[in-house]
Amino acid sequence: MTRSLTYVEALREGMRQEMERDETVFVMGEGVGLRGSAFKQTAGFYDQFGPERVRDTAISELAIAGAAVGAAISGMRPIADLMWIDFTTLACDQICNQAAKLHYVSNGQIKVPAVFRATTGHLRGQAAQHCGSWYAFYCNIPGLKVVLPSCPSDAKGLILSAIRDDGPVIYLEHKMLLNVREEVAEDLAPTPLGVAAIRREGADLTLVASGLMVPESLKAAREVEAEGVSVEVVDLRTLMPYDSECILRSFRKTGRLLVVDEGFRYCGLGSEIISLVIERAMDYMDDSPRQLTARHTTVPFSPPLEDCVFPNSRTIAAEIRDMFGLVKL
Amino acid sequence: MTRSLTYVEALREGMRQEMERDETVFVMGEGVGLRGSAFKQTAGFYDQFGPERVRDTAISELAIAGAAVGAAISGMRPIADLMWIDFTTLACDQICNQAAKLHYVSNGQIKVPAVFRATTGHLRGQAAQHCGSWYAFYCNIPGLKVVLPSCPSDAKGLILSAIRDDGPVIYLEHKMLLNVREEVAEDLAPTPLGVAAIRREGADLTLVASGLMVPESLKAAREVEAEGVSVEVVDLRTLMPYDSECILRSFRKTGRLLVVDEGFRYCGLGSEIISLVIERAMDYMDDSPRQLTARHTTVPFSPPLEDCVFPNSRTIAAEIRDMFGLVKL
Amino acid sequence: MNRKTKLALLEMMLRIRKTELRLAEIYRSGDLTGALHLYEGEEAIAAGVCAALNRDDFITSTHRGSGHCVARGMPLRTLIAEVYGKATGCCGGKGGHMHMFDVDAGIMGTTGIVGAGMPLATGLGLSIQLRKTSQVAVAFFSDGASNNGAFHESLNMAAVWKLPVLFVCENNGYATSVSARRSTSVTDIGVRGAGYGIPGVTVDGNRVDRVYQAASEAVRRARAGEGPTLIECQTYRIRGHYEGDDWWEYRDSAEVEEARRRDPIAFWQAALVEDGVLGEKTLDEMNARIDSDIEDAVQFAAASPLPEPEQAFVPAHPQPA
Amino acid sequence: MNRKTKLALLEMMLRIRKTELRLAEIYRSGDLTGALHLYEGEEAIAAGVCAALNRDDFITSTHRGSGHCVARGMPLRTLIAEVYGKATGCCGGKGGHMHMFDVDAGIMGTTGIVGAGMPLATGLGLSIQLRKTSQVAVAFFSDGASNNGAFHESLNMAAVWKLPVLFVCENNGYATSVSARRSTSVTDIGVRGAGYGIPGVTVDGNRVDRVYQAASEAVRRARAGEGPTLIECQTYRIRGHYEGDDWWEYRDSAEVEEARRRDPIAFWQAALVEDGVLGEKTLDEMNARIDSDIEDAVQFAAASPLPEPEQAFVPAHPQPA
Ligand SMILES: Cc1ncc(C[n+]2csc(CCOP(=O)(O)OP(=O)(O)O)c2C)c(N)n1
Ligand SMILES: Cc1ncc(C[n+]2csc(CCOP(=O)(O)OP(=O)(O)O)c2C)c(N)n1
Ligand SMILES: [Mg+2]
Ligand SMILES: [Mg+2]
Repeated sequence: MTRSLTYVEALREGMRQEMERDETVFVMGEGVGLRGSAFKQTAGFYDQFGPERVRDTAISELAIAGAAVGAAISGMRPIADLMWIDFTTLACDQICNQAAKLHYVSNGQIKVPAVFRATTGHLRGQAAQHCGSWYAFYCNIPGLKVVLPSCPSDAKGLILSAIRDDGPVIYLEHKMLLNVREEVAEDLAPTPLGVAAIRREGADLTLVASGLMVPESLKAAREVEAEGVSVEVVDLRTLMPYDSECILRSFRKTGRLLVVDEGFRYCGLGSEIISLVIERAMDYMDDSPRQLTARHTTVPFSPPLEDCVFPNSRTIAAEIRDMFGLVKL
Repeated sequence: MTRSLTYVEALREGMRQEMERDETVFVMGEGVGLRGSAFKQTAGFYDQFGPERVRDTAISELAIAGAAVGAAISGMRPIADLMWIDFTTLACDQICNQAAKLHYVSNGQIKVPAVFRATTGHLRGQAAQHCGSWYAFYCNIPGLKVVLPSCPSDAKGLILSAIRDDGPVIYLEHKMLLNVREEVAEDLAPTPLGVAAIRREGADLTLVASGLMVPESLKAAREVEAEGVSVEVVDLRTLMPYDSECILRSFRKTGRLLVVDEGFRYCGLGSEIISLVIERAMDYMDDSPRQLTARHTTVPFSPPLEDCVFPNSRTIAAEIRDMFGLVKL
Repeated sequence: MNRKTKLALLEMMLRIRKTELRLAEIYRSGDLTGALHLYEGEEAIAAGVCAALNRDDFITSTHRGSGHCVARGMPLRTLIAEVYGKATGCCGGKGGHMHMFDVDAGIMGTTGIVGAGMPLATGLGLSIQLRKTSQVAVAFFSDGASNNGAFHESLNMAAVWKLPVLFVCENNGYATSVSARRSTSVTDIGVRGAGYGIPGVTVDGNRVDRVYQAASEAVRRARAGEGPTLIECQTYRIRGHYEGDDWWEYRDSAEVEEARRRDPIAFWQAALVEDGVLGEKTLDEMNARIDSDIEDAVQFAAASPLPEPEQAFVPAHPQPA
Repeated sequence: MNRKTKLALLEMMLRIRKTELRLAEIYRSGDLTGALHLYEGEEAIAAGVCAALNRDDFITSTHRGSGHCVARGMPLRTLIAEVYGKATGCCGGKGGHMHMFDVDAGIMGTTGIVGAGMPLATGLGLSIQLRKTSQVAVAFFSDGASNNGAFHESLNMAAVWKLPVLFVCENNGYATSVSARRSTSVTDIGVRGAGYGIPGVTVDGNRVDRVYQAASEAVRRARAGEGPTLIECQTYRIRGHYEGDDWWEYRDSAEVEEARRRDPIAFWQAALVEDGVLGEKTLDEMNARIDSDIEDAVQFAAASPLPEPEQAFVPAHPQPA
């Protein structure tokens, strides 16, 4: 059965189903309990599962992450809500130095099936410390997986996989997508980790994106189609380990690459994907790969300033036109 | 006057000269005082400058970094020693969310002339939590500069610049270079930030490296020279903002690129430099750019395992031979 | 406390309250963007503490910071313009309500990272000690922040070095929806001072006289080189966590009503009337002054231009050519 | 305490001491790589605390962790082989001295990040509470770690949820070269318990009986659902921070000599002799048993193969194809 669900409802349903199915799954974080989280991600959980498995915490990011790791290595499957990826800076020691490493360094004695959730991306007026898309750091650290759904089905499908995975997974939720709606199956199969989705087939350009940049890119792709450019849109879904095969397959077909990323440029995901195709499929290249990322600045508050920072369908379309020497009609 | 100094002596001399010249400069960190730091970086400072300006701290990375920021925004020039880059995970909220942003978000009212020092790179047997080269994260964050000297002169020249700079600078010290010696001028001019150095001229390949990877690459370059490959070695010195002009100039000449990086691959510096040349100088490309980085694993303790993880002159030479279709003699 | 101070405290509380309520009104009208965390009901703390400071002292503040900014004398025009995201705001519209700076007023920033102001204030205190001035630094924070590692590390560092810092905990009972009861292991956060060998005092944060007194003593200690003080001011967050947060399963409205009855301004006003310090005329003049300042500031802010787009990249962050 | 326990405590302390000294000797011979932080002089803490635990309880440890591992019964063979980086080590040579795990012995890791074991132990306690077993979790850490945010956040969380956790602070007076006096704002770290509304006890960490007693009471509380306890055990770090750290401007050798006179093993041995519990024969047997175990382990470790290079990538970390 499918129903129309929003992204946040789909995420919530995924978590709920896993909590019903597996009693080792529990949720902890600032406000996940009585209030059901900052964006209602866990609305209703407190009543359904009780205070033991739906734990409001203090503002103690390091202990939240560390306690999740401690619980994970002893038989539980914690979901730790760190609220905004911007605040994971306070938790990242436990994520990067413990969660990521314990399985390896213990020579496989220990597993760390923990999910670290956080919202990511910009939202009007959230300004300097609430618009981070700092996943590049986590993608760099061996031992971590990072996912970012772009639609309700994946919001659900990826949380199912993240919870069931035996290693630590950083699950990111895009703040601008929370209320996007789509038909979602009640018995949806988990979205496999490490597998991208072609959201739109095309012949001329491989456009790689994730999160909010996927719908923005699709909009841009529809726009330029009328101008004769056929864009294939690859939704990464898993940022690490990303689906190199899917990207390369598409690139071998189109010979052109544009990575659209809401994160920053330097040592970011855009540079990473470009270097992938260059190192592995240069012979197929018809044109310089490009990236369109957030501009290299702290995120300003005022709307006209904020509007200059992040890619959107308009700037994406403009970039595509520029690649193909088109003039906007 | 020049004298033979080790890397750590040169760094120390740079800090000492700045502390003598400018009384707003001071040092804080775990063990910087009586003991003169883990690797004697501040040996003698406690006696010379006294406990006010040479401050032993508790193991409070977040407060060390935050107090450095607080001091920096009110007229001081702190040098905060965070010991190992691996521990900066505990301090990075203050580095990334405060130090990096305050100048911008205050609309220029505030300056943050703070230096965050940490050792980086591997050293025999330091294992999972003491071999980090996690600078890619800091390179990603707008507002930060990151430097990593490869030789004693730059150890001194870059610390002079880092201290005098009006923004936050992350100054990294490579543990394997600390005892490397070279002639260093007593009145050395600061090494400008953002300017790379050509350590060896060559016609066939642009090899970009930093820190320990520079001497390792030079060794490899000498080796393959006998086999007919002329390698130009670019020492980044500043990882952010890196010297794109120097890299591009060299690449336009050689048409080939190999980035050798001790950090991890994904969203790392290697991918970044590759994407730079691809986006900006593809017409000059004669061959697929490549990167040789640390392998994607937690760093193991045992020597034969550790030996598999990081690039060294042998693996660099092998990579170059592979690029040029050479067989090792 | 002399008459002038008494009246000044009242006027400052009123000024904060009216500014907050005016911002709430503007917010409801849809003219503002972003999250707005208001300070209604906690005015006695900002007013009481800041009255004990000098012009050149420093403060660091929180996401709920406009009250502190008003108390430190940030011009209402630049404050309100910043909330509007205007070019004339204290940060040219770059910061917004959660990131307000005014170096002239010693406001070293409101911040969006809970707890982050404490290490900064510690560093300001360190800088004061090193520069050998007689300034003090104040970190405002709330109960939620007192459970963060930043609190512990800052208090320990400030205590060891005897830094001139006031750690002012505005215990308003909640951190978003999480009551202090459910997240904070002690009832009186002041007791945590003992863990650092420093005075930890707990005062009624709705009594501006007591706050002022505690802050004055802490300032004296700080300036005398005796080190930091932890001052817990117990109060209550009357409004939602942010404007538009009307989703209140997590608390009883009875609790809020009860707290409203302990209004700090009503209390102080009554006390001053009783004292014979405050007459109707004085109060009317006070209100008129404040209302006109706020109106002026709102007009100014509303009429001010938005920043030009290219300002997004000024100041520029260092990046490769 | 019965005779058996008394002797077991002595034997365990001796076992730890002799293992540590043997490691020091091997280190000096140049056969080991990496940093080796030894535990000499602090044996009463690991022995006393672990004697109060059951086999299925958990511990997290520090960079100075081999003593805890011995006390928890990690086989000496796999322990010493790990320090040698051998394939037969408890982590196949991947971890080394600073990263030792033995899930069967409830050793959830020594760690190279100071303070990091406390959040982990809190999570182990949480898992115990959720799984409704009667286990407890112990976090060992030292004075230096008690100034880290991890301490504060962990104790607060454990206190609020009444988790079955023992926070055992081995106050050995130093964090590398930095004396507790110069970095820690209180003399008795036990007082910090009050900041979390939990018992904070300070005991002589060189008195194994007192440590055992304090730990037993804390374990009882934990198993009874009464929550965590902070136990400060005051001791002294006799050796350098790590082996080869002979660079001692930061302390007086007189201080070290004085501490050596308060040796926990000599004290307990004398007490047992006085008690009539320990005779020469028993002691000789004990020593012989330990010596032979250690010799066996060292032989085993030395003779074991190094791991094969391809083991560097096992277990594999997820990465793009
Ligand atoms: C480090 C961090 N964690 C979480 C948040 C999200 N958040 C914003 S305000 C808030 C509650 C703060 O509570 P408290 O410190 O008591 O301040 P109050 O809102 O009561 O003034 C939270 C959890 C944040 N901004 N920063
Ligand atoms: C987070 C972190 N900061 C700094 C270090 C470097 N370091 C290793 S051990 C140590 C001192 C630890 O002191 P303490 O906690 O008292 O333990 P002890 O050595 O006395 O057992 C330091 C600073 C580290 N490993 N981790
Ligand atoms: Mg609060
Ligand atoms: Mg210690």
